[in-house]
Amino acid sequence: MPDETTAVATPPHLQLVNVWKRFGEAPKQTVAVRNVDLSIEPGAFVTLIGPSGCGKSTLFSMISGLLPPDSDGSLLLNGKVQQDGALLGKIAFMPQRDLLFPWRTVLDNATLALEVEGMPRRRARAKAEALFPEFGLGGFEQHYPHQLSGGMRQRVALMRTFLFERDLILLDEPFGALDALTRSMMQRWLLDIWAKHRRTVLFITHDIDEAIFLGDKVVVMTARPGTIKCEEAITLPRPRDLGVVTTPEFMAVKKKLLAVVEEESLKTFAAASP
Amino acid sequence: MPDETTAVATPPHLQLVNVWKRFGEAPKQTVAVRNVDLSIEPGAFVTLIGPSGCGKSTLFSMISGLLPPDSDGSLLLNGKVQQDGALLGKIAFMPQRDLLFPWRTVLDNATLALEVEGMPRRRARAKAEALFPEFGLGGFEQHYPHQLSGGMRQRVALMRTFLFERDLILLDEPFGALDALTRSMMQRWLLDIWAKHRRTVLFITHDIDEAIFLGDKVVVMTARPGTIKCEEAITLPRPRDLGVVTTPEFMAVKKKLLAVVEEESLKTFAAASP
Amino acid sequence: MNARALARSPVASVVYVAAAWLVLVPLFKVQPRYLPPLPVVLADGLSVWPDLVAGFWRTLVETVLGFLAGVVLGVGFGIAFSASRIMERAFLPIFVALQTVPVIAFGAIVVIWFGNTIMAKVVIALYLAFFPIAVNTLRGLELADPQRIALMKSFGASHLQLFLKLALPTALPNILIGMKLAVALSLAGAIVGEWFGDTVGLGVMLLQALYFEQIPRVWVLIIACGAMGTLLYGALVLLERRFVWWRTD
Amino acid sequence: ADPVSVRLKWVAQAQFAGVYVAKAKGFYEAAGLDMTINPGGPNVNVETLVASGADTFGIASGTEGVLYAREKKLPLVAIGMSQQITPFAYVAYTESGINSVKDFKGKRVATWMVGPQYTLYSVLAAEGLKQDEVNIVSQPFSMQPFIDKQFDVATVTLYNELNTLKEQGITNIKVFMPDDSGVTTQQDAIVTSETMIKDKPAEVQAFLDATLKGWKYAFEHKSEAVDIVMAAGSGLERKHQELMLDEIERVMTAKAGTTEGLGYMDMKSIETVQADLIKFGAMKTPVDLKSAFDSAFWAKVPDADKKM
Amino acid sequence: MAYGLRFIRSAWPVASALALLLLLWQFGAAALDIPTYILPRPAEIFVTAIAKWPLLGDALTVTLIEAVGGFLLGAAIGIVLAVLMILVPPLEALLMPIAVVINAVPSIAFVPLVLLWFGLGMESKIAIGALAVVLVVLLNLLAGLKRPEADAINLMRSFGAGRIGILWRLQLPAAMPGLVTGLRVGLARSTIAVIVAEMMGAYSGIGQVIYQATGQVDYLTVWAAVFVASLGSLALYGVLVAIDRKLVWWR
Ligand SMILES: Nc1ncnc2c1ncn2[C@@H]1O[C@H](COP(=O)(O)OP(=O)(O)OP(=O)(O)O)[C@@H](O)[C@H]1O
Ligand SMILES: Nc1ncnc2c1ncn2[C@@H]1O[C@H](COP(=O)(O)OP(=O)(O)OP(=O)(O)O)[C@@H](O)[C@H]1O
Ligand SMILES: Cc1ncc(C[n+]2csc(CCO)c2C)c(N)n1
Ligand SMILES: [Mg+2]
Ligand SMILES: [Mg+2]
Repeated sequence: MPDETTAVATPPHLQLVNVWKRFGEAPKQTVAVRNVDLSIEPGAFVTLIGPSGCGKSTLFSMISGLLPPDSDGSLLLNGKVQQDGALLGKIAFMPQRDLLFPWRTVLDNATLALEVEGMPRRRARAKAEALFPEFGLGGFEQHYPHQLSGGMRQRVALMRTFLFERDLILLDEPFGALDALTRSMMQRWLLDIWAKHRRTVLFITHDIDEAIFLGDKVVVMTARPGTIKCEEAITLPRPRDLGVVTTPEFMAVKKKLLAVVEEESLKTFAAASP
Repeated sequence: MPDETTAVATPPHLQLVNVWKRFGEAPKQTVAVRNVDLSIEPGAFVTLIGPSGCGKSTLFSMISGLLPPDSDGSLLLNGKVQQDGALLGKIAFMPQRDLLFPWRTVLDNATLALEVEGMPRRRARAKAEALFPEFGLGGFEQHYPHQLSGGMRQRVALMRTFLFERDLILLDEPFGALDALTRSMMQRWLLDIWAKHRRTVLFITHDIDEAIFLGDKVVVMTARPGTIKCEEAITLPRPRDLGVVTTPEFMAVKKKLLAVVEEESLKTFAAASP
Repeated sequence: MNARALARSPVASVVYVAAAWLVLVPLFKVQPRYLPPLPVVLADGLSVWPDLVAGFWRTLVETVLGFLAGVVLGVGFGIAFSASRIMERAFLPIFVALQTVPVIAFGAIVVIWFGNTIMAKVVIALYLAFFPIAVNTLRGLELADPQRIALMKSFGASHLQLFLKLALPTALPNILIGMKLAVALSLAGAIVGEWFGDTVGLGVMLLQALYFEQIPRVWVLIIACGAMGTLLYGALVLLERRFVWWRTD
Repeated sequence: ADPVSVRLKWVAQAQFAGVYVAKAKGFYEAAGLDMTINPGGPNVNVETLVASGADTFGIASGTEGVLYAREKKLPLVAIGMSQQITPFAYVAYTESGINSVKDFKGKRVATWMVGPQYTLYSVLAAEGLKQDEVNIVSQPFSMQPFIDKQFDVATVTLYNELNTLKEQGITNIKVFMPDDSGVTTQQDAIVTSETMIKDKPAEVQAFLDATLKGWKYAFEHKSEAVDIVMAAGSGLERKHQELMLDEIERVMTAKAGTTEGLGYMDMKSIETVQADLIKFGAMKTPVDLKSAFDSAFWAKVPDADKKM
Repeated sequence: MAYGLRFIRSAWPVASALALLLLLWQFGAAALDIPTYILPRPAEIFVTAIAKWPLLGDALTVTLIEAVGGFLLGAAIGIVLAVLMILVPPLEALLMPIAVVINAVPSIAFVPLVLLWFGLGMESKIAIGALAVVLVVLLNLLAGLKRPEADAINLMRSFGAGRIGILWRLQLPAAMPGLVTGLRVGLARSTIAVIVAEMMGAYSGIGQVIYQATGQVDYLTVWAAVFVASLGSLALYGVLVAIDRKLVWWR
């Protein structure tokens, strides 16, 4: 597969070739990610699902450059092999836990990435303030994280990621703590942004509906040690609205994916050892 | 309404009368919960939904005795008014953040509540170990929390709550970080347990399907300042299986609740002030 | 790879310093009274080797006893302070003030009470050691996450359980910092304690070296004190690596 | 026998050779004393420890120290004085142009501000200088500031600092002795408490007998005495101790030390010192010298034990 | 006015505890008939402190200047070292053992050397005060800087933050409580180190007063000096606590 890159005119935005990740030493070793091959085209919206603990977050850590993949495989960005850590600062990454800083106000948490980039504080704040109503956080600019609800914290983390404008965005269950409607509002808002800017998005979710509704392609991972079980292209027309959920195409894809995921999830519960 | 309590034979398991919670001082005050009246019958499975930040977790903190309600209202357990903190130790409470202790292994995190109760460590461990496969955590007994995925941590927190056997169980988005199938397995497992032991369950979720599938009654909260918007009794026959989701009754309830929740969620995004 | 690890080990730093001392002192012709050449210092150390060994052991015993007593007392006060704000407000400032009272001021009383016994040294080592432990224990206990406290309370945890299962593990990393500071102070306490009329110990030798202006001997004793302090510190680090590896978030 | 102890004013060294010898040669034991020798140090105050009963006997600072203690109501009694001439002296570099105490005028003169400063004041007064004509500063334990010429004049003890200077190769110095200006302050007082004198005079007598006998033996067997001292202290330098013992012998056997015997108390010099201390404001009221300095025990020490 | 009230509210526990201890001491000493030369009574000490105020006040000024100077210098060095060690990990491996060795040697052992190197004036006291502070601050700050969990550091890295960015925006704020603890302990240590150094050689200062008075069996003056020094360091501590409130504001 690596030789593909030389053949095509525009290389995939992101390419994973035989990526592995093992934790710990031999007798107590956990293989988190195994033999992952994946290509993501520029501007694509790819969603990733898989059973809990299958290695999705680990995969993201490797893509964002935080965790070196084991030496077996490699990671390519725009066709170029990336050395350890080379991807830091090139990808907007939202981790699964919100990781807000307790000593910063909500506003200053949101501008964190901008500050790191060197934007003057004044400008960063102005830029962030404009987004607060859109994220349903109007009026909470000067609160501290411990004064927010779980869902509100998650929205602050998402805002922080969005203010860090990068071509490739990794979102790890960004809507996990949101109620159905806030969630669907955020989904539509995300699709709007994406349609406007055409950034490449990789999106982890545990909600199959969400995965289908948002994605150009749904990637399903197997139970741990996680690898790619299958990829499903979603051809539903865009722009999509909530009604799409009840269309027969949607139902068909959902059924298919449900079956695959169920098979994998059950493995987790078959008295497994790490 | 308080006079009801004297009239009925068996009082409600839990009753909230004009419960309020305000944070901070006058000019920057956030009213989190406002005028909540709620009765929960013994053995009922009540689910609670509402927009993000509407005060659900705050309500739980008050019920579990961690946060005193403002002096306007009162909290009754089995018909008896509960003074501040009197409920501590009487209710099994699972908070929204997993709050695992980093210095304890997964197994020892699970047995925490049992240890607090004074159960000998050996017995507590034996009891917990038996549950690990059921929770899809087999083989992870001796891992530490930082070695787990988000969903696995949540399952440990849930296990910890379940081992603390109390008549009233409060679960704050217990399945928020689980993939669809793990989630549905855990749901069915929860219903089984509940059917067997008939404990009273109060369950926060942001998933309307989940709320309907599990509940005897779905309580919907308004946007902040949160109060009860409406209560919807769910008369779907039990035991329920996944198929119930496609029945017309289910669909009808869902439609109704969606409309209500949507109305409230939108309020959050109308340039609000705290 | 192993060579690299060795090059970064604590032993290596000591070797670097020794090498620098060996080379730089003759190179810059540093006057011996500012810093004598290393071989001179080593030779002087060898010339009093038996006394040095005997002194080392005696001082080590005093230090360890005083340190352990300081840990007990310091952790005890740290706990009392965190349990009661009034206690903290009332007594912590007094302890701070006590830190300024030179041992010399009450040394006479200590000697009158304990004579030339090992207890006199232990009491003085304890007096110096307990303060950093108390402050760090207090700070560590305050770090316990309110939400975790709430969780424990919801399980009906008693104050004791809250303390043992949550507050103490949260505070342990900080307590260890306090202990690492205190171990050096209890060594200082033992040394000064020996100045109140003892006959054996590094402190006695140090006093004599100071009085007789034997600069190489002063350096011998500085090295001996440093070695003992580092030994004790290293033991604490091992303890920490083994038992207190977590971070409190 | 009751256990008793003697507290020294400093760490083990030849300054106290007599005490160590008396112990090592069994003189104390023979006198029925179960003796422990407790060394001192910069933080230890012999007067307090002996007055409080923590130690039975002591080799305390000297004339001034005993006077201060009595003025502060410490029940302390001197029963002998080790050093017969002032053991302090003043040193200046030969090239400094200071040829007599009179030349201290306008110079930076360092001395120990723990008592010996009054000896300096007396010397200055005896030479007709006023205190404020001289810039007097506190001298640390170290001679280094003097070596670095931070002071023009420094104070030394004849038995220690002077030797230290010599050992460091500093020979271009002049030494000014207080006794040459007619100022004598005896040092290293042998003390005990009023209680002991009242309750156990026999033990006090035994102690003084054995101690002076120890000194006599030490001066007669210097090499053995140094051996005994070396064994008592850790890491001492033999050469330095030998020099110290020589000097100590000189100041202990000077003047009445030979004519009257070791440990003689020179009441006249004591009276002068007290008068000077009152003059300089160091003491407010004179103390009863008869009860502070009790020569009765010394008088009963057999000549064989105290006369060289 | 509001500030005065707050001060009174936070000061009354110390004041009453202090009063209680002093009363206990005063009457305990009287009851046990402890002579003045062993342990004077607080009232006598107080009277002496006032009577000798011209002397003690001057000495205290000198000592406090040296203590604060040493404290500031030591804290600055400690902070810079901790930051350097975090930025350049090999430096930590190299310097930490040396720092530990130096810290293990009682400051008193360095006093003669420092007097030799820096003379009898203020410089040597400031140096010894700084030495007493450096490691406390270094150790506490370093531990604080290492407190943030790997996930939070990773987040910053994913934003492209370098070591400095992570240090400034994540590690330093997280280390504030640790730093403050270090400063608290360090302040007490610098004061005592300065006093001890003054005892062993100085032209003025509380340590000299104590040293000279001890030599003259004048325990009342010794204790009066100790008392005045403690009040002085208590005042410094008060300032530090106020700073602490500003540095760790988010709790
Ligand atoms: N530091 C670590 N040490 C050991 N094992 C680890 C570590 N980090 C992750 N793992 C293991 O790797 C596996 C995959 O974890 P990961 O967080 O990637 O799962 P996930 O797919 O994101 O799950 P979830 O949906 O529950 O968040 C898990 O089994 C976990 O136990
Ligand atoms: N300590 C606090 N101080 C100030 N405001 C607070 C505090 N705790 C909660 N709040 C506010 O109370 C409101 C309700 O919070 P709560 O956590 O109960 O929401 P929730 O319904 O659980 O939301 P989610 O579904 O997002 O978890 C929020 O607006 C929050 O900002
Ligand atoms: C800090 C200090 N003070 C005094 C002396 C000198 N000294 C030693 S013993 C003694 C008492 C009189 O015999 C004196 C003054 C010193 N070396 N260092
Ligand atoms: Mg994950
Ligand atoms: Mg919540």
